[in-house]
Amino acid sequence: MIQLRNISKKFANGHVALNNVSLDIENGEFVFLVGTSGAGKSTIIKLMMKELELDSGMILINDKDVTKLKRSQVPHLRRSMGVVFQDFRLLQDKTVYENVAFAMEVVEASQKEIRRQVPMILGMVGLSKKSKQYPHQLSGGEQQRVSIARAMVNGPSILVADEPTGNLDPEMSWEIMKLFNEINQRGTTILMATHDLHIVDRMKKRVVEISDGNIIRDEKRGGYFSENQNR
Amino acid sequence: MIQLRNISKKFANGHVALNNVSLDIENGEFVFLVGTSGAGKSTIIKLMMKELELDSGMILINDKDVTKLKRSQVPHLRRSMGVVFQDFRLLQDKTVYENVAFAMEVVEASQKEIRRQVPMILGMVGLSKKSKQYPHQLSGGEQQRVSIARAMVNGPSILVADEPTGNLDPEMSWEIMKLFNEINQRGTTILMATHDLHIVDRMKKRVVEISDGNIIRDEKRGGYFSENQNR
Amino acid sequence: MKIRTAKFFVKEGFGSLRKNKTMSAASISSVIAALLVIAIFFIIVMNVDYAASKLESQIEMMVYLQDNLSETIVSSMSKELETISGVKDVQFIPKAQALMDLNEKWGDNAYLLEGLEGENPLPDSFKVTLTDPSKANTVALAISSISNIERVVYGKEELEKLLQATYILRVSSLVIITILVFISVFIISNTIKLTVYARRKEISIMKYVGGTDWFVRGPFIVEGMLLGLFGSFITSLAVGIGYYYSSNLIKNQMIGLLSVTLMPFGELISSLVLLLGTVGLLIGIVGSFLSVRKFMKV
Amino acid sequence: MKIRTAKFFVKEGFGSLRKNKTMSAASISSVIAALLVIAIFFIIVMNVDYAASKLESQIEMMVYLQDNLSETIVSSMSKELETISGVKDVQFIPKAQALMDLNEKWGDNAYLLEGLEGENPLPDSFKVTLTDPSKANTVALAISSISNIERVVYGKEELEKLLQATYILRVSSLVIITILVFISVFIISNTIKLTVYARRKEISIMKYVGGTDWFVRGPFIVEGMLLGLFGSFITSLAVGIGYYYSSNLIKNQMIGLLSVTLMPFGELISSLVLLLGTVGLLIGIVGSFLSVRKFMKV
Ligand SMILES: Nc1ncnc2c1ncn2[C@@H]1O[C@H](COP(=O)(O)OP(=O)(O)OP(=O)(O)O)[C@@H](O)[C@H]1O
Ligand SMILES: Nc1ncnc2c1ncn2[C@@H]1O[C@H](COP(=O)(O)OP(=O)(O)OP(=O)(O)O)[C@@H](O)[C@H]1O
Ligand SMILES: [Mg+2]
Ligand SMILES: [Mg+2]
Repeated sequence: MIQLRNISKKFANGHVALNNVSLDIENGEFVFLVGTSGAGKSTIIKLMMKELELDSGMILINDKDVTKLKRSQVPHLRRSMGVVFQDFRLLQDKTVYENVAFAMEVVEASQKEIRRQVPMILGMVGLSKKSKQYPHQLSGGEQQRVSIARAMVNGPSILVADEPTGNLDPEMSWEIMKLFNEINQRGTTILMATHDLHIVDRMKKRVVEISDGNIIRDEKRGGYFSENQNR
Repeated sequence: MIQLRNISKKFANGHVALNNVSLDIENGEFVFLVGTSGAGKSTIIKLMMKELELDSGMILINDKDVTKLKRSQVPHLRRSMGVVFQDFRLLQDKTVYENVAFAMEVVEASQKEIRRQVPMILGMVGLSKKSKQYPHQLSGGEQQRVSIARAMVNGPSILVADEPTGNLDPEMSWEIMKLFNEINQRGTTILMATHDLHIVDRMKKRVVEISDGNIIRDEKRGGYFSENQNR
Repeated sequence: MKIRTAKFFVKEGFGSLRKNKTMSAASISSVIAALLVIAIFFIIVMNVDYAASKLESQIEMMVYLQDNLSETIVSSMSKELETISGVKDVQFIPKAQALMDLNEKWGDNAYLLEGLEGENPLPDSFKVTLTDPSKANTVALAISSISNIERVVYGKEELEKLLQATYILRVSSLVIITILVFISVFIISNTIKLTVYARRKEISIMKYVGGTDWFVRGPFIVEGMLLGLFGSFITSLAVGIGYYYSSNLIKNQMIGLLSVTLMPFGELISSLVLLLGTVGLLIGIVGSFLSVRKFMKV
Repeated sequence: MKIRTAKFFVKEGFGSLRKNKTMSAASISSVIAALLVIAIFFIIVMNVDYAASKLESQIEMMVYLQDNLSETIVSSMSKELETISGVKDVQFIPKAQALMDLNEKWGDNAYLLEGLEGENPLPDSFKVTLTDPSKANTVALAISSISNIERVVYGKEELEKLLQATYILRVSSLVIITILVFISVFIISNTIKLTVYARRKEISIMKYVGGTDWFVRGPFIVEGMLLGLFGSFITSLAVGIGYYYSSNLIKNQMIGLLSVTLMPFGELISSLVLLLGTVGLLIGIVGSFLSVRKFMKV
């Protein structure tokens, strides 16, 4: 369960990225976060994983107050969520396999589990053949899928994906969405920031729209554009 | 004018990214390059700007054989094309303004020109307010627009854009496409690799589809998917 | 920490050295260079100390005896002298021998002694060498209290000068080596800082995917350890071999002409290896630890 | 190259030092540390040389005269001696003075001279000091050829020992300072390599947007230059001040006890600054040039 309670974030340069935002996401929900470029989507995600510090308000994840976490507890918070980063954040001196395996090493999974789990998840994102390549040897979309694989490999209870299909072709994007849908059906809460109107319109999930740091729409089974919007 | 004549590229690890590809783009054309993730789109672009070396075949840009260029002539080739990189490639220790200005410093433009041109182009991509920010202070889409601004600032005769709207919302994407259309109308040749089926379908330009290193479609006023494709 | 995590650290530490070849080469060679500075100066200091000790050990004390003592008395005096603490060696010099020595020593001016040949005015004496020249005073006092002794003579002023000179040498070389060790430590830790800096992004990524501080730090510490170990190993080897050959060379070349000898290889090498190893390993570990910390606050 | 491009290089060079604070601090302080090693050793070498020269200049030659020469002859001989090349100073010592000196010198053993007091067996003499002790032989020969001279005496063996000792000192300190300069050069260029390495991605981006090799290299070279200049300036300042005070301190403390004096500040500082400046600047520029080249082949 994710609860944002009146959160605000002003950056050091004075820019107000989030302005008193509140949002509740139940366990097992699938939520799209949409909004123009620079609206504040990534900022919400970064606040949730404590990459950024909140100015005011409260974030509860699985009923734990994120702002009150001690430094030593932050890793546990991050392990409880799988995050697909907008900028991928792959380790450049590790292969595809090692990058995904790293997320399992972090939780001190056994070698056996790693050897079983990693190839399976790489297969799911269509990268079986690329497992020995380094990130710089991959296409943009392939790198993005490594990031997706890494976020899912530990079977987190919350999956947060920031623009996970921006470098994928429509068919591959749809494959990934089917994957997300599947793990969502098995109970994973999903929050996905996206610009892909096709996907949003087709999935018919809850849509939260943010604009200039404010939530301006929250629809149960919404599309990318609000219904009363004129295009 | 861009001419690819039977070009092939096999990477050091044995992967064949391009297989005997030929493509002619006239001056002033607007061409979309589409294809699944890993098809070879970025590889074509990297070969054109000599980031990668060709295995066989020939690339002529404005009737100059790219493969025969001496090391000292490569910068001139690169200056004749503006490139929007899929991974942005912004200088992290320069501000937005400085990043765009850098492309003009490189051609030893005068301070006066730089001071006139850079703010104008930043305005065109909607980043006037961000000119003093560093890349790490920008959202994903904002970074992408800096890369677009930098590619356009010198008014190159060829604009090559690799997935330039992957991190932009549909409206912003459309703004950018209008910009591209405008400079195309003023004579700039444009080659754009993209996954955005909306844009491709709406623009009705020439579409070249590549699959597994082979050109499988080349339509004058095509859509993202070929007409005989079943979806 | 599970054993397999420790294994992971070691694997990663080695892997990172292997994968970032340019950087590893640059940093290891900087570590070697810095340790080399320590090693060179350490060798100088040890040899200065060695030479000073050798000089000091040449200090001798002349004990002049009263005239006409019987052999038994002389030999019992000799034994008595040897029991005095601080005395290393006692050698009896009969007056005839003393005159001959003087003759030889004065060389060109020896003709001054010609008139003396009939009646030797020199007394019998003991030549006493000392274990610790700085205690010459006490030893001289103790010797004076023995009966049948005319006078105890030693170059008090010269000894003091020598002791002061060796003291200054020792202190200043110690000061300089301390400074140089600090400088080297500084260079090595800066080198490590730069290699870590070049990978600050990787560190933050590891934290972002849920690595604890210790988990992220582990491989870097192993890497720092390896850097220090390799560095001190190679430096020790190079300096050891160099010293071994040059000390042999100098021993063979100079013999007879001037008594320049370097400190024996065996006496020096173990402390050198210990010094380099400790410095290398310690800074490797501590340096990595501190440098990584800076980039982990994400 | 347009002037404004040169300006751009300078602006960028400064900017990059300012923007990458962690890295600049680490690399400048490494440069300082490495230069400090050179400086310390340079000071030691200069002082060893200074002390050796001082020792050598104390070498003197005794010229013993035949008996009963008139004052005019003696003074004309003195003039003649002074014309010989290699002679620095000539001092006449009458026989009476010579005996007094001997008396004083022998100290405890002076009683041996007691019998001689009536008839002084010592000759008149000149004490000759030399400009270059290594030419003692030639000077001695030249002096011998002057009439009315009995003998020319100098500690030939001692002189040779001394010359050899100072020679060995000089050569070995030169060898060591050469090694240390190399080591420092190596450390500094490695440091620069690491800072460039940390920005290899930026370098490639500059090339990808159309920068020529020289355009990309310019700011780095300026930066390397600044690094070298800052480093050698700070090192010179620190060492200069340190040396100034410690040489004063040592001069005041030790006077009378032992003649330990450091080389005067003024004689040393200019060559030190020159050395550090050259090393710092040169490696800064060349090091940047070479390090950047590696990442420009894109
Ligand atoms: N470190 C920072 N310092 C200052 N401003 C920042 C910083 N990070 C982000 N911002 C600003 O905050 C705003 C929101 O950024 P955010 O990354 O959340 O946008 P977004 O909704 O993810 O956009 P996009 O779709 O382009 O990724 C942007 O205008 C951005 O410029
Ligand atoms: N340096 C490399 N070494 C080995 N293989 C590479 C290298 N660079 C790219 N490849 C492979 O070549 C293929 C084509 O890559 P390219 O980047 O051209 O794809 P793309 O069409 O741009 O894909 P995307 O839409 O995902 O960006 C991919 O399968 C990729 O893994
Ligand atoms: Mg974002
Ligand atoms: Mg691509």
